Amino acid sequence: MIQIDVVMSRLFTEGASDLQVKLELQSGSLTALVGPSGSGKTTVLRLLAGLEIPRQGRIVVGESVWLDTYRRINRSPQQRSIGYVFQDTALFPNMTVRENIQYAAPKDQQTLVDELIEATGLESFVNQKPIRLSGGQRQRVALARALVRRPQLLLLDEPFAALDAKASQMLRQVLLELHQRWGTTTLLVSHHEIDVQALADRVIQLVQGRVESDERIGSTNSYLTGSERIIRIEYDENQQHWLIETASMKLQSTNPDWEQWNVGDLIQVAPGNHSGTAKIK
Amino acid sequence: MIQIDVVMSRLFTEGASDLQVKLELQSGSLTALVGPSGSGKTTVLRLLAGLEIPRQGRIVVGESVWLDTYRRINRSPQQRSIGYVFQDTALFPNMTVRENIQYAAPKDQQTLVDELIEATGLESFVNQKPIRLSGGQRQRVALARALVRRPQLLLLDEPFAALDAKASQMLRQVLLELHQRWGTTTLLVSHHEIDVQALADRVIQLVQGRVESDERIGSTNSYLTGSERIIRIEYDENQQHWLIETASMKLQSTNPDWEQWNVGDLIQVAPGNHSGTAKIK
Amino acid sequence: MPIDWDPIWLTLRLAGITTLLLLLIGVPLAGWLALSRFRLKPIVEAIISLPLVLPPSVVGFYLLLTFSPTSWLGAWLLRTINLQLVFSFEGLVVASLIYSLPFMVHPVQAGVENLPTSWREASYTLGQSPTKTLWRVLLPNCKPALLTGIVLTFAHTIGEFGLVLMIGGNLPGQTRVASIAIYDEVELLHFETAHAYAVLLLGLSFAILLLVYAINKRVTV
Amino acid sequence: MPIDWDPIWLTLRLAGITTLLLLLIGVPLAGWLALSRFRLKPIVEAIISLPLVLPPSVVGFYLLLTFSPTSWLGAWLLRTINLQLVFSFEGLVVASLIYSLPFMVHPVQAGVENLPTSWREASYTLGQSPTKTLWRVLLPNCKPALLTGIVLTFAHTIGEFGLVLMIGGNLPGQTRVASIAIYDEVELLHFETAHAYAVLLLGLSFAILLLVYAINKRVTV
Amino acid sequence: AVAANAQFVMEQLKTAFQKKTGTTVESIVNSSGKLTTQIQQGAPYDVFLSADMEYPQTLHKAGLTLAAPAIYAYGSLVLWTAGDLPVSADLKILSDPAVRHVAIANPATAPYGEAAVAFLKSRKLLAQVQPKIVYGESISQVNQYVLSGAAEIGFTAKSVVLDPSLTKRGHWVDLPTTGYSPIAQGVVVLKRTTQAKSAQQFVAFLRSPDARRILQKFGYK
Ligand SMILES: Nc1ncnc2c1ncn2[C@@H]1O[C@H](COP(=O)(O)OP(=O)(O)OP(=O)(O)O)[C@@H](O)[C@H]1O
Ligand SMILES: Nc1ncnc2c1ncn2[C@@H]1O[C@H](COP(=O)(O)OP(=O)(O)OP(=O)(O)O)[C@@H](O)[C@H]1O
Ligand SMILES: [Mg+2]
Ligand SMILES: [Mg+2]
Repeated sequence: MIQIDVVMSRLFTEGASDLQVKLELQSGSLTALVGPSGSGKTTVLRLLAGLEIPRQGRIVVGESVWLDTYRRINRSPQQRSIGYVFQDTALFPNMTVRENIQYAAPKDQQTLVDELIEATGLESFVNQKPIRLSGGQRQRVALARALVRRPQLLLLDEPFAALDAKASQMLRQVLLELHQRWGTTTLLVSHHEIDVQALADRVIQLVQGRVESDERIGSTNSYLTGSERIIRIEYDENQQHWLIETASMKLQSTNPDWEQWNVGDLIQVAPGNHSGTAKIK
Repeated sequence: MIQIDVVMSRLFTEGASDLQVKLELQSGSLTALVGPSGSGKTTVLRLLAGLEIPRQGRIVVGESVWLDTYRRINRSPQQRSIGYVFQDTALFPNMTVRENIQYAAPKDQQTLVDELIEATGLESFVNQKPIRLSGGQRQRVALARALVRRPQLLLLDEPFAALDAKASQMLRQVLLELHQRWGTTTLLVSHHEIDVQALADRVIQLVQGRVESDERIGSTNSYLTGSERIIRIEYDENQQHWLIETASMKLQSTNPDWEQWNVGDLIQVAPGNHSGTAKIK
Repeated sequence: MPIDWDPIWLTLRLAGITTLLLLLIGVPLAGWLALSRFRLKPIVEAIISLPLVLPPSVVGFYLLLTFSPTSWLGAWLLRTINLQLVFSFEGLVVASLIYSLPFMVHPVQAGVENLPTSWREASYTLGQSPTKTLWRVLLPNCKPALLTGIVLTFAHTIGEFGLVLMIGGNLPGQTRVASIAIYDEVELLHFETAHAYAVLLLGLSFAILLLVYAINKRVTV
Repeated sequence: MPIDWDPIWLTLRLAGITTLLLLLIGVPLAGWLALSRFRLKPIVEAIISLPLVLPPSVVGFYLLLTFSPTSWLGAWLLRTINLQLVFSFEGLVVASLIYSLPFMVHPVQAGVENLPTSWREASYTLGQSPTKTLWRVLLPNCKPALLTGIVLTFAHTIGEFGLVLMIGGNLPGQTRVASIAIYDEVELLHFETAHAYAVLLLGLSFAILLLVYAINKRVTV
Repeated sequence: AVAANAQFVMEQLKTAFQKKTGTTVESIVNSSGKLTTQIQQGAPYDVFLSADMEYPQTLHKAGLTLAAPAIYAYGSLVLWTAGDLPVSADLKILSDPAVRHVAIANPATAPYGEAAVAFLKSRKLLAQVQPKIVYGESISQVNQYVLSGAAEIGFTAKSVVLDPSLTKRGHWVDLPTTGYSPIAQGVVVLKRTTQAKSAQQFVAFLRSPDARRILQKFGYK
């Protein structure tokens, strides 16, 4: 569980006032942070990363206190287990794509590096410097770099902004998979409905530095009803069947209707309505 | 009319090959350039701006030749009348928002500067340096800055990527208005369907540096049928009526059905089907 | 022995004028070097550093030969604009300019070269000339480099001495700058006076440098 | 008079060693100054530039006082590690280090300060220490500034002379560097030999600087 | 213009001359070699007091003087230490291991250095002392070496140790003039002088009883 309660002055469209955010994030949850331009989304991520220090506030992650202005505790960014995808990518110009990703990788994680390079579709560019990449390619490198340390808290600032529909669909899948596999808590800033719908189990709307709305979508329900979000769906040509993966299930079926499902859809295995043959592995 | 025919080597996802683009853009048209990440969209804009020099090629804008590798003509970026919104905004850090916009403004265009600041909703931030702006605010400054010289050719690289739905809707409206008012030829790179649909009269799809498809939507039709795209729609509380603006028309109506129209929709004033009372001003 | 303040003022004047002139000459030169894609650029860059590798008094010797009224250049200057560059304050300024040039040019050039190219490109696409781009966009964004140029030039001109002694001839009130005065006192084994001068010069320079750094900090934060 | 090559080699060795050591000492110092938010930073910055404002021979005299075997520091060094810093090559190196320090520190510090903060922040959020960030991310991205530091240090050490003459004692093969040799020849009015030395030194330095600049161009383009 | 080693006595000569004639004298101190070069290039000096005869001869040959150089004094050599080493004319002390460095002015450029080497040679000590010798640029650098303790012992001009401000610093011993020829010091009036009369007057004054007394007080003959 991550508890955040911070106050900080900022200039907003309506004039200078306080950014004042109080939140609790469930461990392992994926929360979307939305809101108009300049509403303070990036600022919240930076506060969590330790790149801004609030006038007053407290950030507690699980057992450990990352920040407490009263008790004068303030962990440096290095001491917080985070992965941060910056809005402007902030890749290191002197390093190639591989070196950028490898920079923070633990010694024994070479396979993860390779996996991430493949998952983000950067194989052809591993030896290029960032200056020779397109905007979308840069964003993919930034995502891979942020993931390579398996952070406890993942902060994503518009990670798909420069990506076309197909590429971002692919990356959403990668992200969801890793998120589930590692149980990372993720906070995602995005302007795009589709990201939010496909990924998040909670949507927090910021306006002028305040939380305007906070909805749990799917997830809470899914937790109660046993519904889960699809994180992978593919048709296996050899075995001639569909394959769906969620956090805790793997489902196979030869039912052609399964074609209708997409990544991010909520599904549940409900009793008695004979809609298909699902076998739980 | 703008004629482009360029060849240049580039490394693409499938390996190194040539970016080879041959296009003709109608003067005053608004063309969207779409395609997967790394397909060469930014490169095409940079070639037009004179920031990259192709291995061989020709760029002719109206009467004047901007580039001809055979005749060794190559106008510098300064000699091409362009406005360019960079994917990474490229704002000048030492200048405030107003100074950034004013930097290239002709002396007698103060009202235009103020108009653009207002249109992009930056009034509160005119005296801030870019480092203190949010991602979306920066993109709006970049847009205003590119427009202030009333360029002949407007090159927009994902100008709305960091903007939420409402803000980008607003800017699309501004853009469309200025585009029509000045008769600028515009080339827009965007990943988002909605931008493309609301703005473009032609969509060119690039894949691996080649034109994969080239569709004219709406505009050509609209030109033939007298249809026009809505650039502004609002409900006037005082007068209790709807107001729609297109390039050449202003329409008012008390018909509540008008609520259904959105910016970007094509409308025409067709005779005889009695769908509402539209009076042409 | 009482401290003679003349050399101190003379030194500060020399260092101030040299720094100012080098801002006017060296900064555009540095900008040009940073922006141009001229093929012989490394040669120009190397030439600018060359005066540094010779001992100052030897550079002074060559300048003396070049500017003395018996040389054609010296004679011409004297004849046409009545300017004598040896044994005069003007001569010290010219010599210091040549000798301190790399301290201004190199840091500023490095500063401009290290800026992201997209700023330059943005300014060009806005129809602005390289010159305007340099002054309005690039130089204001490399203040630390400019500061380095100013500090190194200023400090180095204050301490320069072999060159100044050679070309200036140690004339009181005209070319006897503080560094020479200290040198003289040390030569005379008047250590007390030398210490006093040194402390004074150090104190003044320290104050000036501190001011520059503090202002810089205020401006950038 | 035939050219004696000893002073030339000695000079190049001194300049090379000084530059190398300053890379090791000055660059981390510059990085620390650029990154730290230490309040007394302007004072440290000003102090680093101070040796510059005194004439080299006067700095040399003070170093002589500090390092002579009758001073406690000199005596202690001699006693414990049998290191004598006056009239020895090691002494020249130490003196050159002190005197050339600002030429390395200031440009590099300016270079690091001018980099976008987001790279530093990105590295920190990736859990990497400021030291690793400095060496792996920041310094490799300010090559022009490093180059400036190297060139200025190298060239200045070659030309330095007042200091070297003072602390070195002009011992052939040990502390008689090229600048002193030229100086002596000029002093003797042996202009021919002085010219020959000067041309040789200029030629060599020019070749080295050109090489440095050309390599740099190759690397960055 | 005054050669470095004559500067001590010059202070008093100046005052005496001023008292007698009412003409103020401005002395410009530098090494004989540099002064000669400067005079060749038109330095605005009136009278040149050299440390030897060679430099004035050179100027005379070049036709830059009004008359042939006149000898105004003979300097003599002393062995000097700032510590409490027992110095004696037999130079035994030079072989003492406590003496690590012997300071001598550069024999190539400074007449006192030449004399010191000649003296050592005549005593057949040169080969033995050679490894300990350090060279000063001029006699005044030798003085600084000795005073700072960097060199335990040094050969200097008698005029130095007789200077009132230095009489209490260490001790010295006269060296017999059998091993070297006393250093003849020449004076010339320069052709380009604007005050030929006063200049001649000053040269004449140098031979007057008043001046001789002062010169003798400083150990000149
Ligand atoms: N470094 C800063 N110093 C002061 N004010 C800042 C700074 N950065 C941002 N601001 C201001 O704080 C407000 C919130 O900025 P923030 O970057 O958090 O917005 P955002 O929600 O991320 O917007 P966007 O979607 O446009 O990126 C903005 O109005 C902005 O002008
Ligand atoms: N400066 C450069 N030098 C060499 N290759 C480059 C350079 N810039 C981009 N490329 C390569 O050229 C291809 C096209 O890049 P471009 O930036 O035009 O793509 P894009 O269509 O704008 O993509 P995105 O939507 O991700 O911004 C990419 O594969 C990229 O790696
Ligand atoms: Mg943001
Ligand atoms: Mg792009």
